[in-house]
Amino acid sequence: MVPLHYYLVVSAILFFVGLLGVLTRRHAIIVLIGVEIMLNAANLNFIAFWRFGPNPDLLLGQLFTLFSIAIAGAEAAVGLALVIAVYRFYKTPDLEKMTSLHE
Amino acid sequence: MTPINPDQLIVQLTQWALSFLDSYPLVAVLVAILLSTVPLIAVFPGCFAITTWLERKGLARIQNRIGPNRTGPLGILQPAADGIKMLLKEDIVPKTSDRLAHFLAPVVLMVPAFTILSVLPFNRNMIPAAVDTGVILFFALGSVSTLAVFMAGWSSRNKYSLLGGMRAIAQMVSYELPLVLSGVTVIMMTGSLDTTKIVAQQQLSEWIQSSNAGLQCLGQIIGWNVFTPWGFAGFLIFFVASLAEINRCPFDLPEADSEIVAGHLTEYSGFKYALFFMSEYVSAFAINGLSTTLFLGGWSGPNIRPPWSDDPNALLIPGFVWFFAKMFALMLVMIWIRGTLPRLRVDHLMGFAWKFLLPLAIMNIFVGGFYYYAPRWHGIPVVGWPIGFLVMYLSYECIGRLNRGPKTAQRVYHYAS
Amino acid sequence: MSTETIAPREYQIYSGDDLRTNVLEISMGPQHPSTHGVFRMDVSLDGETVVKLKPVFGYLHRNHEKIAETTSYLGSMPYTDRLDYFCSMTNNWAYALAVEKMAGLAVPERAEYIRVIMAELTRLQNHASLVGFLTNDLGASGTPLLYAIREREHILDLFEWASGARMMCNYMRFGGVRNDLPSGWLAQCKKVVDDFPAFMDEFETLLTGNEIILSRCQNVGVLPRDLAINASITGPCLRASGVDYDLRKVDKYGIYDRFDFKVPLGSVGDCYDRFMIRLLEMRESVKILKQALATIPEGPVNDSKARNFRPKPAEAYGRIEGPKGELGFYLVSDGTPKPHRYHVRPPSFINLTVLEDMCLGQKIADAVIVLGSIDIVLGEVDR
Amino acid sequence: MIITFSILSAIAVISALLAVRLRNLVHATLTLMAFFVALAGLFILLMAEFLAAVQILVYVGAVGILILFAIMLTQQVTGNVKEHIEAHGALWGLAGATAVLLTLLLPAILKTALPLQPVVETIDPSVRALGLNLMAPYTIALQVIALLLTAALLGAVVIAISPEKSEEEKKS
Amino acid sequence: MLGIGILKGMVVTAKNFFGSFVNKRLLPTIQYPEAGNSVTLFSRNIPFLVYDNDEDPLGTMRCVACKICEKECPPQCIYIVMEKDANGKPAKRPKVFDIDISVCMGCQICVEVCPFESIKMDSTFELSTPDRFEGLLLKREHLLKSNTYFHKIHPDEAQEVDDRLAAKQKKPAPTPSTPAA
Repeated sequence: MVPLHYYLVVSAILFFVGLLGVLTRRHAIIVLIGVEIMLNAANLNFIAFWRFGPNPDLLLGQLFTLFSIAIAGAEAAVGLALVIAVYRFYKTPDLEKMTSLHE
Repeated sequence: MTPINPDQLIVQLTQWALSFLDSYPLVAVLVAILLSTVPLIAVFPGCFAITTWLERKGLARIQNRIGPNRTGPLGILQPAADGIKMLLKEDIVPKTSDRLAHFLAPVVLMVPAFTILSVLPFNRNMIPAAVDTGVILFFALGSVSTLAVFMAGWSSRNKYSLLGGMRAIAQMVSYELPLVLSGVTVIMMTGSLDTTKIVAQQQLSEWIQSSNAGLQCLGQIIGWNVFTPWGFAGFLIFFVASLAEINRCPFDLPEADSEIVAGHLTEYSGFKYALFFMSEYVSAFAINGLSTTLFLGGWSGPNIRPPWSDDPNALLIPGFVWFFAKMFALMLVMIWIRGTLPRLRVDHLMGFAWKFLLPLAIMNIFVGGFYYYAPRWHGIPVVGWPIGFLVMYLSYECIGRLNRGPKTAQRVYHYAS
Repeated sequence: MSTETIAPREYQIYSGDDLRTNVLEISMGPQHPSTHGVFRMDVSLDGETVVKLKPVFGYLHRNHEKIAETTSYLGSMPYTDRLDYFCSMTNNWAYALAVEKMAGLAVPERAEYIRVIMAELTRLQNHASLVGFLTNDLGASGTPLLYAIREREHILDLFEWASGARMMCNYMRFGGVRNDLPSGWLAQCKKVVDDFPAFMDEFETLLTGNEIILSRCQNVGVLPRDLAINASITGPCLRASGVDYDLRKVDKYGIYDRFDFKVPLGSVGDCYDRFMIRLLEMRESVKILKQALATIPEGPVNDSKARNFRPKPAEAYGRIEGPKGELGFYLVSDGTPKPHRYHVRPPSFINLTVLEDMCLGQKIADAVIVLGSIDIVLGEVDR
Repeated sequence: MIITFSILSAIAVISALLAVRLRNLVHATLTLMAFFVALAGLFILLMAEFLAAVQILVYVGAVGILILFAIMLTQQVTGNVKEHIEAHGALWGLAGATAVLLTLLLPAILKTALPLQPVVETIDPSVRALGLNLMAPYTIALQVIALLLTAALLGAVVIAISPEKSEEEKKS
Repeated sequence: MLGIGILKGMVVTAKNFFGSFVNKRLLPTIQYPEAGNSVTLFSRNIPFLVYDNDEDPLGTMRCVACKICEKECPPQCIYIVMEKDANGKPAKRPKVFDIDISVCMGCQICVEVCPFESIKMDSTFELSTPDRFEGLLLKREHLLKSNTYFHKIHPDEAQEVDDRLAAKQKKPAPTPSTPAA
């Protein structure tokens, strides 16, 4: 059986990649993709701990991941709607140029 | 040697074959996997070939012509001829197309088309992947094909295929909801996502155990979900929504040849087109398989116990015969629909899904719930059955009337004086 | 979004700070499965709705009118078959009518009856195959079309029996028809006409009640009454918009005044009306055929002065109610055996001018059906 | 077991990296989908079948297509981004991310004593238990999630719809 | 009921599906090469020249090379050269009589205008030849076919023509030598 460390290392690397995407890229949608990757890395952690945890029949890890997937779906929908609305105003998806807060 | 029971012949053969490999477990696992997947890969393309022939002959006969009869007797070798033609055709890839996505699209469409077959129960214990969450896995992998259609449409970089791709996504996404919801009623009533349990629930076991043959036959059939109100309505919604999922006749917007040439398939030729063509038919079979499992009692059909065996569950005619018969019957109905109905326009298509099928499917869930708790007169749903049908018919009528609007009235034509 | 909000010529393209979707230019080109023959539509789409539509044709122009000026009057009769290759009999009749009007020839009684029978048979097979093509554009994979073609075969066999050719009949002559009907032809024609209503009932149950056709054809490509009159639309498209104008009743050419038949009129003028008007006109044609077949007299059929036909200098415009509309021939003769000026008034060419006005604001799928419902044949449009 | 694990995690990491680094947006989304499928594979390895199915259904079926639609609506269709893709402080970002990885995450994992073998060897991955749990102790959570999803649905539509179009629809 | 129209349409197609096995009228396809062809006794495709008795086709050819059909043919696809006998006097025989059947549209005007009933319409339609130019230019020899052949393909029309010729034979034209204009 694969020890727990391996799963945690993999999800850490995935989290790092997601963070990388968020911090280094300037395109709005890529930032959203980065956030999605980070969320999934967290899910992987939950499931890994649930599987190796003391009483898996309580299914806590699975429930938590289920809720987190639902929230991630909702977040993606609203995030993309925001991106489209902002793009319509600024004409470019480039986050660097979105500096002015007022209308 | 236990008595040869025709129903389980193949299962006993595989177990016998596997018994030789007990000494090296790894190879045994590999062989077990192969023994369950290779028949799928062999049988379903065969069904695809038969269906292309059936479709061309059936459509021809509907249109008062003969259909292919030059290749082999009655045109039986027509699928082989098509296959060879597809293989020999030059595979043209447009220069400006996105090479990688253009190449991957048929592959991404093939993968879900075949993997969803593994969830269908072909016989009593002949299910390629006995997964506990069978139905959800089916719907999940089914939704991956939407992505493949987009990739095909987007990557060939031509106006028609882009329009086709966009239409396909909008259609498949909006028809997934009625599909899943009508499946949900069945899951709710059987209480489990596992396809084998769903089929088992549709068989009245005490009748099958009984001695007289008539009861055994009836036992297999009476229990089907399609005879209950929520089952019948669910089956119709499921069938119509599955027509849209695989882009078949009244909903074949994406490859609407009269408007946007061949939709997302315009830039494909040769073997890639054959792959698209095959995966469309294989996913048609898969969705028909699921609708038989959910509503038409999977592999149970009029069947009696073989006289020489005492095992109560043994059956004379193997289960998968009935399973494939029902799948082909549904396929024939699809061909029949393709011969008759014209195509829907995009906004009607959307309106039909969101404003008609979805409310009907939700209504179906309520009717299912009511049916479950309706009082039964020692076992027979005397109250639930008629009221269920009445409620479903009323909701069908009023949702239909709500959507129709004033315009599609029958018109009366007067003549000049 | 009904068509009134978009004025025919002016169309907005979403611009300004709104979500600027670039307008998609599509040319549904000469090789397109749904344009009837070589005909191109330059459609600019905003999403799915048609914003601009420019019909482009002329791919099948064969210089018919100039050639007619260098061939004898009889010589251009076979060329009229190639105008609207679906209804060669009515084309011949229109040309013969114009020449007779110009030269003042009399037509024997039996020839008049034969002309009416042939014209009504052509109308039957033209309307049947048009409705078939329309459902083909709707996507019904050809089933109604093949039922229509199965019936059309019976009528084409009758044409072949009488004139020698199925589609290129070249059967009418100035002052009558080329040869009399062979024996047994009238009996077979009676049988075909008697079988036709059975086919029409089958056709109508298959199509008119169908909810999908109702929802796709109704209120699509609406042709308002006054626009139809101003754009001189003729034929079933005009009557579908509710204008009572049928040359068989207006001109009373040939012997149409002897038969009683009614002219169906539409109310809204959309695709569904044009589609239904043709089905009802088929029923009227069957009525005319029954009466004509019952009362056809015996007698001579033509006075063959066809060969060196030298009419006096005159000009004439003869027109008939073809299946597609008013088909007219304008002839100017200068005493020589060749016409000085020969012009054809093609109904489908003129009906095509309103295609853009009907398609603005509709979806791309509707533009195809509106084109199908106008019933154009490119041989006649390009001449 | 170890082989499948290493293959799946390799695919996951590579496709995540590609999803973030690729210039062409549509390619980025497609690799993102590959990442989601690889993750679903990992879930199956951890005996969480229902989660794997839900992951594919939600992410590959819906969120992926949503991102593709967003790309289609925000810029020209081919999807490749012309202007410079790196943000200004890209290097600082990289340094920050690696700092987080090396100082916080990895030492935390390697130092703490974690069980090498799962406590309970075999689990029967039945969905029934999950359903009962959702209904019994977590019913309120379920209702809240349902409410949240509908709110998100409506919110997304309201934000995304273009102001002109809504007036124009009211007018005609 | 909402779906009734669609169901009725389905019933019609079902009737046609099963009808095509039973009712001949619902399966009109003629398997062309095996089950003969659908040429009726009245179809006309390309012209041919008629001669009376078989021994001497060139001698008893009805055509006198008066070139009326060459003038009247709308697409001008007939080419005739009058035969000159020994001392230069025009013999009433066409030395060259070509019809370019790739141009001919089978309109039967030449048959109408021919005063000598010498050119009639044939109903063969298997005319394809390997070579597009010479192959489709039928010379006089290819065009000549006997009257008996004419009787075989168009019996009643051939009978009419023979009656007319016989009538003309009985009352010889006032100037027997010059052919009727």
